[in-house]
Amino acid sequence: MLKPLIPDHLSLITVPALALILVAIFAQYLTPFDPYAQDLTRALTPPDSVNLLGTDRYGRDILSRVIIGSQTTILSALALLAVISIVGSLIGAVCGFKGGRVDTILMRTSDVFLAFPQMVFAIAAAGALGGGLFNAALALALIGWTKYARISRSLTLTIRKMPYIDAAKLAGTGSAGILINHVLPNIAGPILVTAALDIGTIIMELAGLSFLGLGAMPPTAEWGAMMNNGRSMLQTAPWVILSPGFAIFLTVAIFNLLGDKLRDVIDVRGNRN
Amino acid sequence: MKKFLAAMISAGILISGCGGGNSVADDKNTFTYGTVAYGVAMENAGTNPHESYSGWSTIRYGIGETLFKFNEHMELEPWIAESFAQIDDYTVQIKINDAAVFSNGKKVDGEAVKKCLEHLIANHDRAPHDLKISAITADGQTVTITSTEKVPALLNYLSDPYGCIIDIDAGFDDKIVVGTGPYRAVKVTDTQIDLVRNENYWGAVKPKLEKIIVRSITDGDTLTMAMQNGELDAVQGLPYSSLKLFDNDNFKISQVDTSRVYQAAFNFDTPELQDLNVRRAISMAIDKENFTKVLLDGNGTAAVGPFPANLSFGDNAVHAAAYDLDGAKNLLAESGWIDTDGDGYVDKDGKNLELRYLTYTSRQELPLLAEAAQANLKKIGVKLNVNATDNYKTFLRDGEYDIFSKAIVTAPTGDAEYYFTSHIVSGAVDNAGHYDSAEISRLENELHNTFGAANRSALAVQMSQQILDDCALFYASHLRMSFVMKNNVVGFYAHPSDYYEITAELEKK
Amino acid sequence: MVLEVRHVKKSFNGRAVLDDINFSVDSGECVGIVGRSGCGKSTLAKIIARLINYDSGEIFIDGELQMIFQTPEDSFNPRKTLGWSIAEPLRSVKSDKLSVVSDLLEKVGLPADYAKKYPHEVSGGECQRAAIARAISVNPKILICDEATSALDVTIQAQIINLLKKLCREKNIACLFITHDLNLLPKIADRVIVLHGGKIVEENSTAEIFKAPKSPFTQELLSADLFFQNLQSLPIFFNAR
Amino acid sequence: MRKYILSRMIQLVPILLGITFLTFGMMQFTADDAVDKIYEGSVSEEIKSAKRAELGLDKNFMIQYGNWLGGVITGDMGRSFISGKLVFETFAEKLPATIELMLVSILLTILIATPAGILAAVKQNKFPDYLIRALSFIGNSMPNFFVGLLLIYFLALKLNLLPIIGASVIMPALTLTISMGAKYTRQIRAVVLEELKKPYVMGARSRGVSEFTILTKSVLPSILVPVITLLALSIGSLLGGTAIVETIFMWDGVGKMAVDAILMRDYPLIQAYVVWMAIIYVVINLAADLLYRFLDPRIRYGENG
Amino acid sequence: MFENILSVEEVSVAYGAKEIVHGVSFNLRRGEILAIVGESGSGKSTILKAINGLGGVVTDGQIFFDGREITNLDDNSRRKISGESIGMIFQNAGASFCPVRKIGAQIFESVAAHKNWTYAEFESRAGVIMKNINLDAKILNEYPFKLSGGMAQRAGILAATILNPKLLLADEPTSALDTITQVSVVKELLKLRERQNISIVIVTHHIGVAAYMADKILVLRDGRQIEVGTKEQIFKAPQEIYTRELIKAAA
Repeated sequence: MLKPLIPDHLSLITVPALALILVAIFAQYLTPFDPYAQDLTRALTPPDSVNLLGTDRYGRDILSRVIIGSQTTILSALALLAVISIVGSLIGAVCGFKGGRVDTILMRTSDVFLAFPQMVFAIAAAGALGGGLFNAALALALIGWTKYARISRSLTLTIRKMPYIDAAKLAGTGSAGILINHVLPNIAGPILVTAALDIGTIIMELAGLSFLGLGAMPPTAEWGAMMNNGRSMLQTAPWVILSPGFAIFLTVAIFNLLGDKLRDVIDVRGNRN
Repeated sequence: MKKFLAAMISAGILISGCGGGNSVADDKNTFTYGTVAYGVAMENAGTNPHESYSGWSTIRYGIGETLFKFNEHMELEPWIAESFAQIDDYTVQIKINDAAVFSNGKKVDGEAVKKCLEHLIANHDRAPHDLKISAITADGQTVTITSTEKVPALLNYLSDPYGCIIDIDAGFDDKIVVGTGPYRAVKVTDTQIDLVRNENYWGAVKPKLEKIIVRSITDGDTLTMAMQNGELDAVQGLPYSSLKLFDNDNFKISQVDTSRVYQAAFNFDTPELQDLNVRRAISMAIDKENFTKVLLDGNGTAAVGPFPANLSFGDNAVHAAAYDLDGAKNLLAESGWIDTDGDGYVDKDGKNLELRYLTYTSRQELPLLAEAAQANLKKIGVKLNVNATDNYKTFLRDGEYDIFSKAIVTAPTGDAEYYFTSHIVSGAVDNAGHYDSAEISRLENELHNTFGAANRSALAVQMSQQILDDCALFYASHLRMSFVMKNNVVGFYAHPSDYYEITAELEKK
Repeated sequence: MVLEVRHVKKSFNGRAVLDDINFSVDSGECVGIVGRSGCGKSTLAKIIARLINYDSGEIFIDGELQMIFQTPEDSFNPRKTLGWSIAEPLRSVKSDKLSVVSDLLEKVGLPADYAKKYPHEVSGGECQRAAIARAISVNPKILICDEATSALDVTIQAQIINLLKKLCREKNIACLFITHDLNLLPKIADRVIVLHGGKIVEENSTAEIFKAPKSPFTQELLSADLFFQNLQSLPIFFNAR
Repeated sequence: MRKYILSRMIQLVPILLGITFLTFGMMQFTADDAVDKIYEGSVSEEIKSAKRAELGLDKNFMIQYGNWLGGVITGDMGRSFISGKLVFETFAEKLPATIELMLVSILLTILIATPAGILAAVKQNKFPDYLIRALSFIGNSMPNFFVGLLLIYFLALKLNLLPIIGASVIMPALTLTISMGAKYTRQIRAVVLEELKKPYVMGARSRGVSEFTILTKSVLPSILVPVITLLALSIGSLLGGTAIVETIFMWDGVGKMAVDAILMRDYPLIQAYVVWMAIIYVVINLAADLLYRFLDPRIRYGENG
Repeated sequence: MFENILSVEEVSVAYGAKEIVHGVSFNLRRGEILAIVGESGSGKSTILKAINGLGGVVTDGQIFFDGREITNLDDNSRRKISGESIGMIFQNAGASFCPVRKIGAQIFESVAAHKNWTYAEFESRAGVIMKNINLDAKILNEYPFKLSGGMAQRAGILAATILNPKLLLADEPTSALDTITQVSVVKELLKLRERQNISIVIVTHHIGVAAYMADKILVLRDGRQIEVGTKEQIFKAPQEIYTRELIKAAA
């Protein structure tokens, strides 16, 4: 199924994106130093040949922390996204396909969640649930799924009217078969694009919550939390804050590019007529 | 459409008109002061001294004054009071300065002081326990205070900010009280106090500034940059890492060692911590020197016990186990805590030594200590789970902690007893570790009945040493406090008591 | 008789779309249904195929029914190969679907390797051929063509109509050919039903309809057709044929 | 139209009920006991239960919710655990600052992003387009707290252009504008490009109408509806963004209030913040919906008859 | 007065790097109607748009209008003749008007680009034309979406002809209409030619429409000119197999 989705010219941007994900997965093998080992004698060392990105106030190697932070930030964003996009899309697809009371109840519920500004709700939910990366992600997920439910529902409603669905019914395919063979494969593309475009936003939101002290807790190396901890050193030791800042920027930029590209590719295919 | 465009353009002009440029008023008569120490989180938002810690704000910002004040050696001097006489162990007679007037022009007489102290005892949460007053009588400029038991440190307690003398009849509307200080509050919010000169000020030195704005800026970085930017005339509570930014001719820094200490109490309800070896091992694993030197940027001294060395009962008189990782490991091993599964943490009966470390963030040094302790203890195989939350009281109440770390001024009144009664003796309000030592109880009882500084000092040393021997708490550092100000500011000094900030001497040249 | 429609009624939001429709189709017969857009033609097709419900009346179908749709590309799942879609109705055929599919493709004049292609990789005409292959795979007794050629270019239209005609004749499939284009009917339909405002206004053999239209609507439809007016007046045109 | 407004208002009721229920439930599920908070431990259980009865905290969940909902409507949302002040009062006191910040940000965004987006679309694949796209891409990939810190560093510290604390709305507004404007520029560009492809543009060209006239008289009014929709939607992220930006710049609005309240577990304040932000968001979206119904004749006169 | 109002000589048109029309030539005299017929993708609309500078680049050949070369004209010069000397109508006339503005304002706007008429002057002149093409004067105050297909097409004719152009380009003007409305629009175009002696190039895939109204027919396939000639030539003696197929398939 992915084969027609990832043509050759997409690879230019998939390379850095995949590289980022690989770095995130194998982060613990890539760090030059233990990202949590303090060495107060080397605290706030500017970037040099030992600590390529310098050290923080505890003398921890920032490069190592940025690398291990990719794991925290990227993998949790991807995991969160995977959960909300799959759950949301399935709910939406079932709503769109079944209609009736199931649809009404689920969609009214999502209306309520949608009525909350995402970050506002996340801030409050993270507050209510207590800090921690998992709770921050959960807070974002509580609202996040609605978007995918909406998209997949409206896609399903469109697909439901397509002649090939009629053809499948005439071919004797049952509801489940139609959902699995015809509806889901066709909403997968747009959902994938939406999700890809969302990665950057989710990373920024998770980092934002951590920055506010509502996400990852110290000493966890998480980019937002690292920036928060480094704030007072913006002037005296800018590398402490700039390194995770640019890590976020770069990651978000790469995933945004990937999303844009993916959208172009899928749109071009979709708009062939 | 045209109208829409016109509206957009005019709005644009409006914005660019009101923005831009530096809106710093370099007015010699207005003083803008940024502080991290004011606000709801510090429980001092307001100026009513009879409410929680608000008295600190009344005193610090020059609104009110106490009967006596501390000099830079933490010795008592008269302030509103002119003199005092200890009638017996239970009675003290205080003579009020005849010149003293409230900012509303009303004279401060014995009756006003009596009314104020009675209101204090009736309303404040800590004062009655400290003062133990049974009766107050007033006669002209004289006030006589009788206590239910011996209170050797009574005058010290009366010099606590809660003892600020205010005009009770003037009320407490809008969090504003009428005191006797050089400045008068005109607007008090949770984040800002606006002050104007007290034209009726009774002191010898008259206040020089027309207007003072005290702004609560709880974010150290904002504070730093606002100061650098010239938006503030002086600041309190800069992050240590920022201090070096002000080490130049444009600024002045006033520094003083305080009795503020960063301590951590072991919870004796935690089974693992009932073992002295474990407590001692943890105390020995904390690298206080580097914490002070690196994380506090040298703005303090590594602590031994609760009191700084400049006090007679301070660190020079006590001793504690030195930083020694191997020694700490041996102690743990002695008690059976050994890393058998190779996960880097010591374990016993298949359980890792894992402790909950509770602290809060409104004192910026505490999370630093927490993270440093976490890394330090990892070296001896103890796992610390840090919970740094400003909601720490809930966790304290629910007992959800094994170590509680806080910052505290141990000798605010220049006397040691307050610290022991509030934090150390069994059942004390702030005895977070539920430390219960018979020896401490005995010594405290003795201290309570002992008059005379030298004797009291000797007892305080014994008690401090007892705490250290029991490893009931560990003490990381004593803080050096710094005020940073523009170089045209004079008469603004950091005081070891941490009480006095804005005074009549303050001016801008 | 393979199809009989009796007193079928359908309304949407209180508006009658189909009002008392009665007709029948004999085995192997091709019936054209013509009308302007919005006259209920497509609704009728979907009702007969049981893709939507109707309000009242009865429909009898003898044997399998299949359908060809207006937009060829949309009648195939874009994420599946043509081969997969053609094989979809063949759930009874357990083995060797591949050869069945290539046989079907051959019948509609497509190379066997088209089974591996995706709908967007082939032209509209080829897609419609594949749709026909899918429709005939289950040997239906009746085939409904709902505007099956209107999205195609004229030259392709002719090819598809010829293919349909040939296959229906070969396999004795009855055909319900629904269109708004009167011109197509002489080429394929034996009989024509004219639908207007949800009602059948005229029903007759194709030749009769074109020779002597009875209802005013049929007459208007015929007179409005510029082809007929003009091309027939050009004798040259018939020479060209 | 009036009928439509009325029906939208009615549709709003279940949503508002849902919002309040969810907020109340979320806080109820985790919150500390308000009575414990009030007395801080030193009081006997009898007094506490009396206080609970007084506050209605001994009632079942639905009754408590009902009481609380009544409070939300009448503006009586209890007192802050920390400051003891009336919650609604505190919220109302801080709201204007947030609204000011938001309005200035939106205005700046419109003023910067609209012309930029249109310019990029008109000059598609020429230098101005590439430049604007590159800038908006960068802006879009930077979290607003990073933008805020960089702004402080460069504008306030290095160039000494703008004040940092309270005094000026410019820096916090600029921070919000950069991320919002970046997104918005991209969207405007896409909308205008889409619009320029519409047949009416070719129609006007074929009639000899100048490009400028086409752009100002036809394209601009046509994109008004999608632009308003986008703006209304971005209010959501703006409301969240203010919390971060207010915290960085010490802007004394409800966002900072909420973050402080969370750090101190001051649940009544958090509750008020969430509920009112959601209500404001819903109302803004409704207003936007009604506005574009009014602006777009196709909807105003009912396209389908 | 030149003999040919429009001459297209060996014209090739490209969109981006792709050449769509290859070497097409034809002439049109005053009052003549030329139909360009072909199947979808044959490039018939492309050539029409290239004449009016609405897309694509003429890579080869020349286009003359009223004796003047208009190949790849710059925007300003193009604007002067567009609407005034060359009018154009589209397949979906309703969509050729901005959906959120009233028809009258939009037509007046294009008039104002060329003439200094007041709105009243415009209204009275438009009124005359509207009477001729059976269009209610009220539609000037309507939004495009309120018009039926036939009405919209007439409004399109009004907008295209109000300045009395010499040439009218019609891009599939009847394809979106049902057969009965088609007839009326075709008849309006023929009446227009009679009244104003206007030349028309009409692009259509509908052989019947071409046969009904054109004097000349150009057959296009894959961007190449298959055949061009008078209607009689094309229908009586089509030279090319494709032309024959096309006519046969249409019948």
